[in-house]
Amino acid sequence: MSEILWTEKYRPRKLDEIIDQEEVVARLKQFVRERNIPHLLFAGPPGTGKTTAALCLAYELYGDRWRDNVLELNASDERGIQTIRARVKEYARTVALGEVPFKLIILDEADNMTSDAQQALRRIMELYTATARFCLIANYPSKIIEPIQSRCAFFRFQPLKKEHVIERLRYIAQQEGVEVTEDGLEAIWEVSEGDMRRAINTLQAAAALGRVDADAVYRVVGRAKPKEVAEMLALALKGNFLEARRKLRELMINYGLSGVDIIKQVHREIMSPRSALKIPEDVKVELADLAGEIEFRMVEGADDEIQLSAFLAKLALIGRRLYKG
Amino acid sequence: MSEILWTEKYRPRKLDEIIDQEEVVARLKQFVRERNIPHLLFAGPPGTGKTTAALCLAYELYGDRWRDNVLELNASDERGIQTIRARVKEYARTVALGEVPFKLIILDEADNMTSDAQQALRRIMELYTATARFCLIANYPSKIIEPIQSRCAFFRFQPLKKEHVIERLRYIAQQEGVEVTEDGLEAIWEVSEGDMRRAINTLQAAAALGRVDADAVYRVVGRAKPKEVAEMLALALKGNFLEARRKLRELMINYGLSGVDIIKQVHREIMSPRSALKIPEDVKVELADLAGEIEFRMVEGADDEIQLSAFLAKLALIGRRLYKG
Amino acid sequence: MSEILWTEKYRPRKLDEIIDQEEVVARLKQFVRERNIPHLLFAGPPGTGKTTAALCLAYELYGDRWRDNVLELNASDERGIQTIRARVKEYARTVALGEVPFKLIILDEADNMTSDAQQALRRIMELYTATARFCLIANYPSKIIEPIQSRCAFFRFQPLKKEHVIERLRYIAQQEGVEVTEDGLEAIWEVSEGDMRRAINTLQAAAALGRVDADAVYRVVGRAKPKEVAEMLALALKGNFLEARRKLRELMINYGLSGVDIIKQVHREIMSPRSALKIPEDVKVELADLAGEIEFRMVEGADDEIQLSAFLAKLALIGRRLYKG
Amino acid sequence: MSEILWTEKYRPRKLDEIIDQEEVVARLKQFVRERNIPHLLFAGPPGTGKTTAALCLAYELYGDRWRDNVLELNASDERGIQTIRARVKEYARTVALGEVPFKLIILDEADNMTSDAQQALRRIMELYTATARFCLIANYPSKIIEPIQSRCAFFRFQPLKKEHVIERLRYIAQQEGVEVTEDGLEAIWEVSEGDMRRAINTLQAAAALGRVDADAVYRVVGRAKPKEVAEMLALALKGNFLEARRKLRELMINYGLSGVDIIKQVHREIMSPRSALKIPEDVKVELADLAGEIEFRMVEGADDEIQLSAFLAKLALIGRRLYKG
Amino acid sequence: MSARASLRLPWVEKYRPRRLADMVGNASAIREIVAWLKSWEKGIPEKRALLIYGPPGVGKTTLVHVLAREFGYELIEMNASDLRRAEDIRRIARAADIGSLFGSRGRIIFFDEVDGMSGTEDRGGLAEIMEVIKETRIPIILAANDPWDPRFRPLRDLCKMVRMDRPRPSDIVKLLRRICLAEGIKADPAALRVIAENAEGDIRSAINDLEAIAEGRKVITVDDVRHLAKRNRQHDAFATLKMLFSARRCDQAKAILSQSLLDYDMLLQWIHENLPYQYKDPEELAKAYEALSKADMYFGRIVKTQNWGLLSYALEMMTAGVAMARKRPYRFVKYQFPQRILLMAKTKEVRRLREEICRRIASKCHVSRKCANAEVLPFLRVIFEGNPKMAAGIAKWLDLSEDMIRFIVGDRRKAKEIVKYMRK
Repeated sequence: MSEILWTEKYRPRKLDEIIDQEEVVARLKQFVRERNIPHLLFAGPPGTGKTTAALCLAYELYGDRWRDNVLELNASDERGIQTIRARVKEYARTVALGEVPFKLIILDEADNMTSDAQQALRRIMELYTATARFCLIANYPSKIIEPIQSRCAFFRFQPLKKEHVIERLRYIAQQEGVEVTEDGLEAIWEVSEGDMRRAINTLQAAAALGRVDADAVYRVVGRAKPKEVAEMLALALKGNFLEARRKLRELMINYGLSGVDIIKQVHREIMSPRSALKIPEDVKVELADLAGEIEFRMVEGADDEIQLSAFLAKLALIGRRLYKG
Repeated sequence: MSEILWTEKYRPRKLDEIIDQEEVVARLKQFVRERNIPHLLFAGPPGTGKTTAALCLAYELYGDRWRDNVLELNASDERGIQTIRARVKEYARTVALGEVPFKLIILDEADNMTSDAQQALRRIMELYTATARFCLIANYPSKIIEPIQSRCAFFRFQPLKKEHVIERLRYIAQQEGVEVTEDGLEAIWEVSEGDMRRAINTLQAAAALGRVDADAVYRVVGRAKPKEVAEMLALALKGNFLEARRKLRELMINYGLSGVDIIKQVHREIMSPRSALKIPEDVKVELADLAGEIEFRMVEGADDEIQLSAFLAKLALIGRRLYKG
Repeated sequence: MSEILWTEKYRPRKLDEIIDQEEVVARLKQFVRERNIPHLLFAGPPGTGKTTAALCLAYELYGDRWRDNVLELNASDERGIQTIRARVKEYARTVALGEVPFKLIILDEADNMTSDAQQALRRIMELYTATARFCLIANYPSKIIEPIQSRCAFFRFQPLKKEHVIERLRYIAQQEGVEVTEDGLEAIWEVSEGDMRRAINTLQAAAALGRVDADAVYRVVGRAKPKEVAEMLALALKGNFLEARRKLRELMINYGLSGVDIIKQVHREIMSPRSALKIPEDVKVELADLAGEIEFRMVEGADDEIQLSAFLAKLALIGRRLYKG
Repeated sequence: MSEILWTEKYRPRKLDEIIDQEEVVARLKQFVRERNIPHLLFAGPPGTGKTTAALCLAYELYGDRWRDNVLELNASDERGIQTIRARVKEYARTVALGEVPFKLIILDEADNMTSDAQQALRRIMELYTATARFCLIANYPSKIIEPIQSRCAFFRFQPLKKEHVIERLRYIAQQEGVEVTEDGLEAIWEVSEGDMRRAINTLQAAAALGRVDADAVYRVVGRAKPKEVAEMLALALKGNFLEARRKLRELMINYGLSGVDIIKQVHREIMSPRSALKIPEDVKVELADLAGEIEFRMVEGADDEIQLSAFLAKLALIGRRLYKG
Repeated sequence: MSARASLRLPWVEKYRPRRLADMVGNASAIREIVAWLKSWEKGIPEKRALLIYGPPGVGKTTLVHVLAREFGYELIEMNASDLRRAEDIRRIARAADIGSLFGSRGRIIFFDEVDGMSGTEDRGGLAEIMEVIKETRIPIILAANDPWDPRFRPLRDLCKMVRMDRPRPSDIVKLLRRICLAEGIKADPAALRVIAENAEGDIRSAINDLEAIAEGRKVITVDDVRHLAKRNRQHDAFATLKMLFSARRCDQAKAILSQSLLDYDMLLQWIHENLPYQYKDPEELAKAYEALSKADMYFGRIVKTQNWGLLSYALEMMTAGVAMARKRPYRFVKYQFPQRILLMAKTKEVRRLREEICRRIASKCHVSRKCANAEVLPFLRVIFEGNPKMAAGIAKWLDLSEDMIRFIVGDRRKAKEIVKYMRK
């Protein structure tokens, strides 16, 4: 077994190697042949090959000089449009190297930008259109503002087909000399929800533990998510607020989870039929509703910890009604 | 199939070709005969022919020289009133060419201007009244300040009739050699909500995929099929929360829909008289109430998945009361 | 009908012609007699004659030379205090022409200045007090900082009386040869809310369509007829949710109304003592609460249709409780 | 009545004239006697005499030469890090004129300085201690960085006593020949919240209207009389919603109040321990939260009237629960 | 120094220590620093720079001056009052002749208040300081209050770090007594104790307070220090919370805002921390947290809209809202310092490690750092715990340090094993 992350090792290097996006690939290859591309907008579910396609396009356009001609940015990492502007400005100042007369700027998670920031981005795109092309990547194209959409050639990435994902996993397992069972592959498909990156990561983690069967897969998934969420909820429901809050802090500080991350996991835990919490159905609904309310408050508010603590306090109240009433 | 935008290719060139706006057209033709027009204010829903009417007026007034005599501006594109002032100033300085003694300035989306900017616009209109006429185009005339309204002749554009839109679509499809099905045309009408531009754009986009049927239409506009949305709601109402949420995810992932997209479709489905869901009217009332709350939260930036899950959870509760109670 | 704005054409030229502000006028005439005025602060609702009074004062003080001695500025027009300082400086440098030893600087919308700008203004007022008097005009005197208030003589303008506004409108209509109906005048009063400028503008805009009746008035201000709004509300309250929603769409499309327009009208209808809806007061309370919530959501960018549906849904729920419970 | 600002005209010139800060004054006089002061930090609410004390200290230390030895920088002066490093450092370095061997640098509103600028200041305070002493003035001392706090002798200014403020106002009124009533003085105390500068400014502004009674005071600060606001609230709480709304419109029109003005006053009235309303304490919190929500909505651009109606409606609902439930 | 001038000098200057023996407290830190400075006599030590850090007023700057005097160095100082751009740093370094083999002996460069370097005005200064440290052949000393800002991380790696702590009140009392003696003042020891306690280990503020009180007096009693304004935050917080939680009316609860020295953020944290200690009843607790949640929403809206008019609502919900949640009689509890703040300080290093790991994953895997944390790191953890050999490969590929590996596996022994594989 090789010892780098398999998602990278097996990331396609050529457009032709991309799975399940025939139409997208055909159009992109046309661009490569013409040595000219418009601005691009890649949309589709996570793990369907959007970033890979952007990179492959870059390899095929620029060949060995791709590093000199491609700038990769991630909208959720860059602090605001100012930084993006500055980096693009600096980058686009110099002339493209090689035969292709423009550089490529890949902007991942573009749908995470506010609409104000997108307006600014649109102006940036206009400004550097002579020397650079943008490839915007988004999960939800409807969150990209109209004026940007209309400036871009639009590519929709399809969800991957089960058989192709499994085929790919089997190929990787074989290359790496890993033993996988059918139910192991099924389980990976199940937990990865069509996301190829998650599927390969799961495969690798399971393989690290030995044979990849369904058990191993569920074990990996169980270990990969913090168990503190369920513990926190149980403590709060039992009325032990202080301990619950301590768990909350652990999750936020030690795991680096944001308030929204935590609420998502809380939601999952509450609604899961496999949850150890044994909450009656109507209380589940109440909790889900509460979680929705608190999440909204976090968006409006300033301090996630306070909002989540308020949530736990409400839980304690519900717990009392539930267990003592 | 031609490459240019069909909305442009099939845009009427003569006032007489405009659909469904008899009264407006009659008044405009009167102006053409008199070779004199006041300032104009065109109001009405999107895609009812406002811009087209302005352009047709220009063709008929100026004939071949229309390009020399018409300035088209878009209030939400131009950066603020300063730019508009500058462009109008430069433009209105030179004398109109040809027999008509004034130029025409078409200002689209005028209701997007702040009222301060409109005040400034009013002064510009006064200043250049000798050499130029303005044609303001707006969706919401109530957002145009009164001093401007009182200077303009007012034209209200009516929503288009379904049969006329479909007839037009069928004509275009035939010209372009595109196969369309009846349910495809129905679906286009459904999603375009009386907006001709949107209808034609949808037709063209769907045609790019091949045969235009309902499936193709929903695919290109990035909407789930109403049937699938109904399925999700039915699952939730039957109390099957987990399945409903799985369906929700599928919709979000497969169609790349954001939360607000989904809730809009849910709303549409609830309200549709043709919905496959047989929901009693009083339950519809509750769902509409809920949808409003959830949509607001998501608009404020709350997390799509959490909020929609909370929505489905509530649905499950309502369903239980409904079917078991 | 003349081309210029009627608000200008029929603006009083003499203090004595000003309507409904007897006390203010009496004090101002005293100043004219004495040929000396302090700094002035005119406050009161829009369209009650503040600017008119300032101009009349100027005519009576300076007679034919008023143009040489009066500088009119608009605080929200001029770009910041720098411009004001520059213009005032240049203007106040030269000596007043004629018998009155000072010039008059009228500063409209002074309450729109930031408090920093007002601080600067205060210093300007001190500096040029020998050669110039300021007349500040404001809707909200509380937004004028105290140090300025303490330097000014304060004049409060009263809201105009209905009969006087209507009388004036009738006079103008007669002069312009416009046919107006009683219900047209009522409607103008209704929509202009005591603002004379708005009333006259509405008259002029409606006159452009022909005869001025209630219909024409509501059309030009982009409002639905109160009766139709009441109908929609009645339907919803009777539990006929889907019908109410159909009516809503009709209103939005036919009148080109935005969601906020609609909710404003709904609010007006609920509160109107003349409403055809016989809603008990305790229900009015609930509706008012709701209208506030819904209006806010739409202001924040939520979808008009979904939110108004939610509003009607709530109405139906209230109605159910009311009439069936 | 004189033209200049009374706050300046009646500002104490000697430490002994300062009101209500005996402890501070005693220690400062001690410094004057010794002709030696440490670095000073004056903290306390606005209008309690901090700046006055700093200036008096300067007069008494330097006598006629105070102008040569004092550098006063306040919030409107540039006090960024450059100024501190250049201008302040330069000033501190040069030798003092006269008997006192150091200069005094007064930094008003020092809590508004950036922390960069404060950092630059800390070592200057030490290095040039032989030639300069600093007096920092702050409303919120916690915004002064700790290393500077630790370099200063700390003086906390107490809120002024009602009787002393009123006594002072009466003295000024007498000097200026202004007629004031008892309720006028009470009203000034009420609106100025212990801030002497504000109290004197209000007196001067009200005096410009003639006799200073409660009416005049509330008029110039653009507030309704608390009694009237309380009346409106009482009406709403008693369930008399329409009457309350009538009162509201009256207040807005008569006093020229904006929606935010009103809600702020309502808020003040609700929370006032002296209010005639007798609202239970826990309900006060609920009402304050409501007021905050409504103010937020109006600030975001929602309609004043609709939102204030919604507020009164909520009040009526709460009142119903409270008094009938 | 002329008699007239020295008379005018504030006591903090007048009694600033001249010799090591005069220093108050921090004996072991001083020993460590002296040892480092002496090691220069034997050649260039491994760490060419010393970073002294600690709270204000504990004597960092003073110590450096005393050392220079005691060991006969010329001190070249730069502090926050100087422009400290890259070129300014370079100029000083050149003036000090840092690279010279012989002529430079006898100089120290002292960069004081390093954490006060301005991001905009002093552009490039920090990077240049690090360059200077790498090249220097003479001792460089830096001082800072808070060296834990992430931007100082590379600097910390270059420096020997020594912490100076707040001296105990008894040490400060000793110093104050010495000053009183020198000034001919009779002071009640209890009064000095109050001053010392109040200063919370800040020697400079203790001396300042003493001087302000002693001005014109020859005798100091406990009565005289009664009005000493409190800088003391901790005690203030306890009193503030007691007032808040025992309030029975809204205005009483709101009154704490004008009486507490805590700023609003801090006060919010104190209240948040202590709610569950004060309110044991779930109903009271939930109600109080509801109010706090509302307060936080107002704070959020203020930040987003910059509308400070909403502040009063935020403060009211945080005070009156919390206080009115109480249904039972007030009872005394021991209030806690906000644990979250301690926790954040304690976990600074851990959080930095996590961030750095995510940064490396992000750049190798073409994902955002957030995605790296949520989607990749959990799988890495499973791999690192279960398969040291594969872990070693990945660690090498991602260029992870040993601490990072330890952070991921959360186990020292397993980390060692992975490192062993890496060396193979």
